[in-house]
Amino acid sequence: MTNGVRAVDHEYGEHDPILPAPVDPALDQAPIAQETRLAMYQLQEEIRQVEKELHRLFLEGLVQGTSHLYLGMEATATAFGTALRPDDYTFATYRGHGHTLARGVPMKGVFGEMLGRSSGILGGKGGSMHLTSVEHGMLGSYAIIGAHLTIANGAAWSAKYRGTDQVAVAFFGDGTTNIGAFHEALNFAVVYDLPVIFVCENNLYMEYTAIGDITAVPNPAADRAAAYGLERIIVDGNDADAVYLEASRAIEKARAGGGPSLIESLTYRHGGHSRADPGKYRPQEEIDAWMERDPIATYHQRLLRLGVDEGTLTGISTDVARRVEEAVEHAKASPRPSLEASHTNVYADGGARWRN
Amino acid sequence: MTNGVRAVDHEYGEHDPILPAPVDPALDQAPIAQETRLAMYQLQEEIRQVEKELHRLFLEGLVQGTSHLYLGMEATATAFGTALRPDDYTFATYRGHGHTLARGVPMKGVFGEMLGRSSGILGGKGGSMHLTSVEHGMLGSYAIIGAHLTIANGAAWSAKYRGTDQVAVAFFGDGTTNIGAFHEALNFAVVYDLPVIFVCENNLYMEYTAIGDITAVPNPAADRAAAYGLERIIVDGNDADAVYLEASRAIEKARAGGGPSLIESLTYRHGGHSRADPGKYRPQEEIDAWMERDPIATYHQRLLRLGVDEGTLTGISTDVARRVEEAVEHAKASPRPSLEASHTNVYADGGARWRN
Amino acid sequence: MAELSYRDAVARGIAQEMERDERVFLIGEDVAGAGGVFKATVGLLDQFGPGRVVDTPISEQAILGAAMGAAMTGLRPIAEIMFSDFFAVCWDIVVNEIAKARYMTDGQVDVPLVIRSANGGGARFGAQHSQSVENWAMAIPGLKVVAPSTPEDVIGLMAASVRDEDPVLFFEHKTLYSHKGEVPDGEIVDELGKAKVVRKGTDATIVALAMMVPRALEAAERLAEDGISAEVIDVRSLIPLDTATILGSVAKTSRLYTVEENPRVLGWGAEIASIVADEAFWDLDAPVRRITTPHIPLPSSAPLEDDTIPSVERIHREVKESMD
Amino acid sequence: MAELSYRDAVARGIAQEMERDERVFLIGEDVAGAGGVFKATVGLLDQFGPGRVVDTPISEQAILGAAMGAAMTGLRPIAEIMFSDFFAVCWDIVVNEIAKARYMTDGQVDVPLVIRSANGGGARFGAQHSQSVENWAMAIPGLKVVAPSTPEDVIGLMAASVRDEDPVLFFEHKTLYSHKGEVPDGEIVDELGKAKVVRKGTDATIVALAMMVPRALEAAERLAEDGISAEVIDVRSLIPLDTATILGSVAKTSRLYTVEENPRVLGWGAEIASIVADEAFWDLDAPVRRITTPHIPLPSSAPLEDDTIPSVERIHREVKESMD
Ligand SMILES: Cc1ncc(C[n+]2csc(CCOP(=O)(O)OP(=O)(O)O)c2C)c(N)n1
Ligand SMILES: Cc1ncc(C[n+]2csc(CCOP(=O)(O)OP(=O)(O)O)c2C)c(N)n1
Ligand SMILES: [Mg+2]
Ligand SMILES: [Mg+2]
Repeated sequence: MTNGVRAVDHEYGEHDPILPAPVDPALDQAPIAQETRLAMYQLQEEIRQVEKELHRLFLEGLVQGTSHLYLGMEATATAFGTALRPDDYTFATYRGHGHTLARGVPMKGVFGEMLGRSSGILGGKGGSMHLTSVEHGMLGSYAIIGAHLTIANGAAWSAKYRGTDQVAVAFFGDGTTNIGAFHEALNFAVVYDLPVIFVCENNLYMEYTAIGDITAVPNPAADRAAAYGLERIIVDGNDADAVYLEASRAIEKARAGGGPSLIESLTYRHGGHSRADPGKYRPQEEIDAWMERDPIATYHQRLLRLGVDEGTLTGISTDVARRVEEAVEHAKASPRPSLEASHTNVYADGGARWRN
Repeated sequence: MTNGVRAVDHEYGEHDPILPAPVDPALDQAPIAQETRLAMYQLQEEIRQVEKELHRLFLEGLVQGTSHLYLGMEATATAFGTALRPDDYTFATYRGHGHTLARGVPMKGVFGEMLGRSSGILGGKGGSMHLTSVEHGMLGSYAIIGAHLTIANGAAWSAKYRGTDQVAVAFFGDGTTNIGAFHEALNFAVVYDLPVIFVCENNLYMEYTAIGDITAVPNPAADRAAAYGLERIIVDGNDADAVYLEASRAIEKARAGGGPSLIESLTYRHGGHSRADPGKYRPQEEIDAWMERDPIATYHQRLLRLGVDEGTLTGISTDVARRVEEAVEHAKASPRPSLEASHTNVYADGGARWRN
Repeated sequence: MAELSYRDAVARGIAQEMERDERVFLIGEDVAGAGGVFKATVGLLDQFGPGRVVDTPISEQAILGAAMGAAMTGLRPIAEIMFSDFFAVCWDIVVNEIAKARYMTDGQVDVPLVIRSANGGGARFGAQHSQSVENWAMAIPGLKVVAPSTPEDVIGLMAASVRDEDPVLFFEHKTLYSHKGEVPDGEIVDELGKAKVVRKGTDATIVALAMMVPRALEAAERLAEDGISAEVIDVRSLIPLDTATILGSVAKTSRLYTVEENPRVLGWGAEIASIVADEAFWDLDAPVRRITTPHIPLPSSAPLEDDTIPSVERIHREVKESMD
Repeated sequence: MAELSYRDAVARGIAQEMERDERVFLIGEDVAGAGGVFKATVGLLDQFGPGRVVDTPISEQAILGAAMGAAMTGLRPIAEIMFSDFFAVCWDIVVNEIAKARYMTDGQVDVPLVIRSANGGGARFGAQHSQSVENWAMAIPGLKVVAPSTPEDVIGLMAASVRDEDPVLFFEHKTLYSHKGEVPDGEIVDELGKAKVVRKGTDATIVALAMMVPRALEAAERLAEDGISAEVIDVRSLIPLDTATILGSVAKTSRLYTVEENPRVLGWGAEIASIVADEAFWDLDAPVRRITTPHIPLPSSAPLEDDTIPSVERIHREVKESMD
């Protein structure tokens, strides 16, 4: 016998750090309207503050189960949410609070759900990992890796079949690129030329494992694009403007019948994978560099450079904070679901009857 | 509503024909020993004649269930079977008669199995789609698309873990490249640098659909190699020498610790997908061109050019025909399995007991 | 009235629904150009065109995911999983996504789709192409599960399934495809959740599904010759399950036999047996007897396969012996 | 004797076997460096090195396929599927390949491996991370299925599973991970296929599994206060199933209650109920009563989840009411 089979030669957690790219100075000149930029600033603040508040509520024992925060990654959901049309479709993962808010889903329903209240957008039945609001085009958060890429295809199929020009966007992580459903979904989308956009939010880690340690190629999405005849696209996921430009291009292409895109958005999470994880398997140098390149700080600076005054930005933050507080109070004051709720909506008749 | 969603603009079966490459004249000079070549000639004849005989037996009603013939594709299994070492591992599909014979599994057991007799190598329990002979390194034929690529990884893992220099080879079709397990298996093999060779026998069709109609790239395996950091390899699958050279190179590499390879072997089936299919969805021009480039005819001509006399080759064929006949007679004379056989070998204690 | 094969009934049932509702489309491997590997969808491509009858890559997860996404956004997909054994490669989409979406979203999401699949043994296809997996589906809350035994039921239950707002797994029996039956002309629409008493009797109730139904009927004929009057019920729909019809029959006959192709352990008969043994406890004159395929994978050789799946002889023998 | 958590017992059980047999290795997502998402494999990487304790990509099919191929060629893999819900993404490898290989090859192929997985509800994880899917596995011929309820059993049954020549699905209960129990020092090796009478009684038999065992025990204590003497059996191993112990107990008590986390329809209790209602027909004083999670996906909100999974109160109430 040997010493077995191993993937890498370094010790766990001692891989080379992957550092963020510097901010692209040209983006200051990107053709994005000031009001769009202010809206993106506000949305990023909203996501940031909601996630921080959820973390606090978790520490207080008010948020149960698991939750996967989007802290540090706000730019991607924000830019797409802003570039999409209200009737477009979003499919997200268990790390989907940001994507949900980015479609305009009210905070109250989100907090209600996180606290397991009847005011939750899922009546307390779905929880953190399944946020959905059909009326906002938020077609769901999915907690089993890979599946929703194939489901997003179906929404895009439907748009094409019905002859609308809606598009579907599926967000997922770097780790997700190694599961079979990823491959099936990508090939399928290209074969039928579907108006769907696959957005890999590469935060460099699957749960607690560096993506490079368990992936055959350095860029888990972009290096696979050619396998589906797709363009290789990598974008700075910590810069909302960079993502917005790429998102707009892909959305426009899909809407015009130009078929699917695969976009790799490079980003980083501030904390661990889920609420319980301190994220210790990441080189400190890497953490520091990415914290430095925080998307909101980056954006804040750009807006100042573009002449927005500090007061406006502070005003936005304060307003968001007030709305967050209101939403939390609303959730806390909401009743728990009645026990009958467990037995509703299994079937389309509203109930759970499987026999007569 | 529109006219729905379609993959291609042409009518079913009216795609452009894909024609075989001409024989590479340089292969006459390939450094392959004459006896190896004669062995490959014999093996191809063996596979061809066994398959033809099975087809006859099917028409007589003696072979039941389904069967997927390897007619026209003999060169690939032959070359690999010849290049492998006896302790290496083969994993094949439901189209695995040829790969089984190529590992030296005796015809008698194969015919016995096909006729559902107790003399079958699986005692009549497995049938055409599951031929296996562990003692010959033939670790199985698998009838659910994709799975065995992941299982072959395991055998390669085991070789590496045990510190042997065995290699594992998995054969599969073009259609198989679109299922999730393909993707998982390839990435996995590269991550752990496993001594495994993935051989895509691209016969241009999944069951009744042209592979180009439902695949995002023209070369279903080779165009995906880069997605796993692998070399792009396409070989003339209707020339045993071409395959032999590529097989030897990949096997040597794997044995030396150089990791996995993905090889696309271009070939064509003479008949339909399975016994019931006339194969009408294929352009006549395409069929004609490939029949012309039959691997055995090709090889026959090469051997003549290399100075082997016709009589030697006829002798080989006649000898094979005699052994086929003997094996068929043996199978016909073998008893059907006793009914108790159904209840054996579910569990390792030899039986089927699941309770006391 | 016309005689129609079960196979042709599938195509007719689908065509009936596709004509009625342009949101309905058919998707699967080789369902279009080739008309299906069991030839159960022949003619649909010509009638409805390649945008509504669609060949796919070998990507079962992608097929069902697409069907789900389309159903969520206003269409009515019929997806084919060629052999029901292949549900195992896309089980996640079925059980974790399709079955649970409505519940997890508290009713926001509708998933009205039908997944058809060729189920069952008898064709000497071996362990990976012969399974009866309706019990896998029955165990999953949120799914409906149907398995017709006659051409008329194929059409009527197909229509009911397509029109249902819930996801329906529609199990066609691969060795019934060649069976023929009389089928009325015109539109046929049946109802999910209704079992059918296909033979009246007073001494014993035999509950069967799919290919086991004709076998149970023939066994009942033989039992009649032995002086035993057997009532035969075709379950047709495992979810919703028509326990009223079954319990009603047992109340009369006091004896229940389930005949199933599922391997023994947790075959659907276990659920029916557990319900009847509970709710008809005081009615039963004898234990519920489950006649099943033994708990083994299916062998391919003809004599072995024939010996494992419940046969007319075995049904007859087991009922008769236990009634003696 | 030492007090050990169920979580730590998993690591100790694996370590015991890895020390004994160098063919044993552990493979799964985040099992090595992170010590498992439930921290049930902490320390193993340090002890055995990265060649025998191996982190993988998110590729469940590739993980189990690799485990199978390794088992076929002389190794003894322990593979982790992080949450048992994820079996759905690799079910093909489990049911069509691992379970059937020996049979289809008429005994040529051995597949001695263990697949561990965190199963069950109670952690507010919602419908896709809380399922109890031991019934899915129980229905598949060729698999063995184990679900320990105590730290000692975790170690002993892990050893028995690793040493078994057949593939074993080993269900760890995710809300039992923090439970503690006394565990003897030294090697512990148990046996598959043996249920345990964990409480003696004379009036009723309660059969439970995994997290339902401590709840059944507590309910039995309360029943004792009501003057009802309940015998509690920990099934431990669904396949092989120790029907002798269950039937023996029912012969004494004449009443059977099964307590299961599976959604109602075709939960494992259905099989046991059908066996007992058949083979102990004349022993039973009342119908077998199945206490189950209703046939619904699991909700995430605490009060809803608590109301659906059988609780001590519900077990107590249902037994008591039916005995009145
Ligand atoms: C099929 C499946 N396998 C494993 C998991 C457990 N799991 C949840 S999140 C996660 C990591 C995902 O990593 P990535 O795709 O990079 O997304 P991120 O969490 O970084 O956003 C894993 C392994 C799962 N939910 N589904
Ligand atoms: C998961 C799965 N889906 C579908 C099938 C049905 N099927 C059997 S062979 C086949 C075509 C395979 O095509 P390819 O991989 O090109 O191999 P070939 O038959 O041409 O050798 C299909 C779709 C299957 N066996 N397994
Ligand atoms: Mg990630
Ligand atoms: Mg092919």
